[in-house]
Amino acid sequence: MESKVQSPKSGIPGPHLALVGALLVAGGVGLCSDWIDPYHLDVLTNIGINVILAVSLNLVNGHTGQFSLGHAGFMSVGAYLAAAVTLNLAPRLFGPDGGAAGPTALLFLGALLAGGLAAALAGLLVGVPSLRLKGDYLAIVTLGFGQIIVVLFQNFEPLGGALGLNGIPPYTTVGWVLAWAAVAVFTVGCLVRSTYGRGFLAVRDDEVAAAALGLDPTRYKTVAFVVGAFFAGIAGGLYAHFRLTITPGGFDFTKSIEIVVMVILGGMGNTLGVILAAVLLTLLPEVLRPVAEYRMILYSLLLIGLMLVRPQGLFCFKRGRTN
Amino acid sequence: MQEFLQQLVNGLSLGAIYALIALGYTMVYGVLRFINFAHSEVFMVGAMTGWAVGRQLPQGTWWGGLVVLGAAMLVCALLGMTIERLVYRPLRGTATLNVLITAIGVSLLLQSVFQHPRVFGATPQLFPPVFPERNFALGGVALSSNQLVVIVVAALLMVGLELVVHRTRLGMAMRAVALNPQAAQLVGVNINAVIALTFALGSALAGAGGVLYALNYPTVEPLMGVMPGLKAFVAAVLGGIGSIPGAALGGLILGTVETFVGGSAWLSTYKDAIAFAVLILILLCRPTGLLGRVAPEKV
Amino acid sequence: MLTVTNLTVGYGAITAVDGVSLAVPAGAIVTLIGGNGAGKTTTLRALSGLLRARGGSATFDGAELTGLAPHEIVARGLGHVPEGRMIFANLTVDENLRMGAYLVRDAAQVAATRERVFGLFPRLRERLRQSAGTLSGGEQQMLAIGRALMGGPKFLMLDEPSLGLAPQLVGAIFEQIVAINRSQGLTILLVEQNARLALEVSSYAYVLESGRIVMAGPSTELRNDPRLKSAYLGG
Amino acid sequence: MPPPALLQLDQVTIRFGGLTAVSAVDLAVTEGALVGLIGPNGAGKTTVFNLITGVYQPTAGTIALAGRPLAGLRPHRLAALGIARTFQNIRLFGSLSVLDQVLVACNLHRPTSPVQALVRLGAFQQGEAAMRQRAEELLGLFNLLRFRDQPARSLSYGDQRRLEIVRALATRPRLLLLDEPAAGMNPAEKQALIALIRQIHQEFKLTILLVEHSMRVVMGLCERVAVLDHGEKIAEGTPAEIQNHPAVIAAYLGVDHQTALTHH
Repeated sequence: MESKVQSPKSGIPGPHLALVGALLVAGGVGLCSDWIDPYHLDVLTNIGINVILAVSLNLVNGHTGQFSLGHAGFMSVGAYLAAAVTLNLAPRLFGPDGGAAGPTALLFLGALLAGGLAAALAGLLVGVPSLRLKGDYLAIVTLGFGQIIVVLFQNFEPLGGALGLNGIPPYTTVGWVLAWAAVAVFTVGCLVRSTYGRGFLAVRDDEVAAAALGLDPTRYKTVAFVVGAFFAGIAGGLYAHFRLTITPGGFDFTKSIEIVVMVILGGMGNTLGVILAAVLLTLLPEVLRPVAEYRMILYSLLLIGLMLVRPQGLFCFKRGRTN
Repeated sequence: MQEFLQQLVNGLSLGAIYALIALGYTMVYGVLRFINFAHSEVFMVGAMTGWAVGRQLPQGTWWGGLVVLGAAMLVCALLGMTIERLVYRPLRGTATLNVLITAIGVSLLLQSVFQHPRVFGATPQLFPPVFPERNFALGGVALSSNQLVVIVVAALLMVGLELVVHRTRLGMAMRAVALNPQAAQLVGVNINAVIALTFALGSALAGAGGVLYALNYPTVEPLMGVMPGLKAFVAAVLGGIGSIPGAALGGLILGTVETFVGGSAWLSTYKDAIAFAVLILILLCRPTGLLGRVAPEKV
Repeated sequence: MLTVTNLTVGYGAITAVDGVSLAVPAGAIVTLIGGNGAGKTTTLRALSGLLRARGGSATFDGAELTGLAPHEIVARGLGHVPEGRMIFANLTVDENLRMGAYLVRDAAQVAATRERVFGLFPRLRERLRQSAGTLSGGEQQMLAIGRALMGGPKFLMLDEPSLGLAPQLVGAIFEQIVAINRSQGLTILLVEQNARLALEVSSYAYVLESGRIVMAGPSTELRNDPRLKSAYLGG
Repeated sequence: MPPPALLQLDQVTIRFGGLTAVSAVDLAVTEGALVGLIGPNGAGKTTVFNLITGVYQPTAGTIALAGRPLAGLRPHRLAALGIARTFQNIRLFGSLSVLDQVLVACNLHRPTSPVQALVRLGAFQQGEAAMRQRAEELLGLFNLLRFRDQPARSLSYGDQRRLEIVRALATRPRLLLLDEPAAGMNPAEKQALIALIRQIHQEFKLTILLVEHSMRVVMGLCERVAVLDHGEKIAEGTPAEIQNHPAVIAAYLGVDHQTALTHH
């Protein structure tokens, strides 16, 4: 059989080319950022962070079919750790007036990775015991862990307690955020689009049948959970160095719900749809800003309306209604 | 010992409120298999109704208190039925996650409507002392009349619910719908009516819970439902979601544990985390909650 | 008694039942046979209101059924023993039977029907206090039929009563189905995969394939039809 | 001397709560055999399958594959040891295409790590291509290749059943467990299924254990038949022996079992 239809098999694989392209675009936008309206930059940064959050949660909730309600908890771990790293190291390394672009970028990358890894570790600690629960029970346990993490930060004075951390250096730029969003999309896409990765879908569709074919459901779920938590942590780090101040309350279950809404609205397991939903749901409050008094009322009405009209997700055109 | 008994009484009165709210979660879950996240806002509306009606009445009378309670239950029953009719019924049969998101939407809607300055606004308001206030001392344990009202009303309502579910035709229909909605329809149960009444019952209990909660923590505000609602939900899962005695038990356990933790000097700041920690521990040992049914998966 | 004209039912993009027309005269046993996925169950579910028809009509005793809710259809005397039995597993046998009489307000009538059901299936009386989920497959089937009879139907739809039963029990259940029809004059629409058995007990049969009626006729004639023989009766 | 048993069940018992679903069952399946397991509904046939595949762990007794005890091993480990199965109710993956169903199963003997899936070096690409080829070959063998990219649920019922068998074969099993493969098939389809199972048995040199209700299929295929009733094994022997076994007739076939047989 001719393999014309398939992506080129030789040389650099297609997804990698796409990633390099996306990173170049991110760099380009970063370089041009001086000419972009600061308000638009803010919105774009917000969109990028939400895309990372939504795409990574989609790996857990969409592709693997586990219902996690604790994504904001993992985000907070990344945010706090990354912020703690830069807050403690930046003044020592670069003195009070900040350093040159190169070294600060390295420090920031290190801080983000530290945050991401810490979140991944938290994901592993939460995931291993709780992933044997199913459906609503898993949802409530992840929600519980998310709340516990928030309370722990509230009570941990070295990280600011209930007041949170202030004066975080403003390292996050649009270029950073878009680059990480590209990496998150690439990682999730590559994981799922391989023979290994179809296992995520198989585990979601029928755990018993998947196990009977030699796939270890627990392992798949854990991988999804850990990778998802890692990117939530990265998003948290970016968020901290964008907002410059973080409090435990900002990562409570309302935030988790916000991310879950993006995933469901985009159509579970549909990466492109989830990205679009993240963009839309970030823009929506901005568009509604002129009617600030009615903003939340309209937002919730829209949410209900969308679910009534398009229950399969806003951007899912292939499949009909499930169940 | 006295300290212990005092905390136990406080814990039971808090737990009774959690139990009342948890019953609504568990009943809706039982018949529809979904978590009605808007339930905590129904609770809030109950408290708000109590506040609005209570201000118009003379304070400190038994009849006034009962009118407030009845009004809150009635308004909430109607609200619950309206939400079900307008939002959940059209979604019946679609994936539970969609219904869940819609429930979150309804929850946000109620919160933001009440946060609007023309409706209520964001500032907390004092809840009027509608019941007579008296303090009883039982062997050194202080018991306020409000606590007594909470415990007595909650107990009566729970016993009443148990009777409805096990002794009436409606209750039998509710159980049949919970077990197998299609089969229930095939024996002639009007499933829409049963589901609407389930929402009405559950919401009325939440309304009563709202008034009782506001009596003891005497302020009301639009976001007041979030935390008690979440904890009541935890209580429902703890007891085994879908199980009515489970919800009552879960609520009492959670209220008691929380009060004891809140009363200890070291742990009080971890109060909100402890509720979840208890839940997680219990679920890890008994994945379907305390009184939930353990069904071996059909393969 | 029941007349179905051009009934069409679908889920999403799939049309499961495509213009089915059939008639069941009062007092008869009519059977609907066909392979898996032919649309037999879908037809029954549309008739009892569990599924909404896309088009066509169904009249029962002259009154239109489409558009009615399942409980209204049951109230008109149309009983349905669904595929997979769907008994209330956590309720006792007794409670299941009482649920069956949900719409019957007359206590004396309920008691009389109950005795008739016990007459047909004495086993149910022995198991009265037992949780229905612990019954054997055959007993569950008896309970499902008994529960439908408790509503006092004029017309009974049976979906695959032989499914998953030991050969020995299949015969027994079918004998009772014939008995219900003979002694109580109950009209029956029977959906069956076991075509040979279905043709034995019925007077008229329809063959369904991919959602359409491909053959119809008196059961005695269909039994000898060569096409049917090769596809459903095993030569 | 008889060849050693590939699968050996020794006094296997399982209780759920107070209910004993399978009680002290002994069963030996020799390498290369085709054995049937019959019995009335609720007799414990599927539970035996679930015990062999690790879905349940026995309350008492031991199960061994080629002499190796299987206690405590979870289903995916048993699949790796060479036990594959199909299910009573078809359990295909709803969102995967026909080819993907088989690919997922092929992955068993070439477990890629998440890191490899990300880096995608040359060897990984070659491996993917090789697996794809194998999956296509298998589908071709069973005349399912034309559905390659369709979602599995768009297939006809009979094709879905066959796809489930292909998927099980893709794990390269030594022992194949088929749970009511003929359920819901008409006589013509049953005839084709018998031929298919025979073909698999010979071409893949497999040992097959089969749960079935259709006496036609069991009697037409199996070299030996074991009968379960109320969780206990009440008889075992050749099809002819079983048909005339008084306990089997009483419990399962019925006195007029000759007519019952023709009915099925």
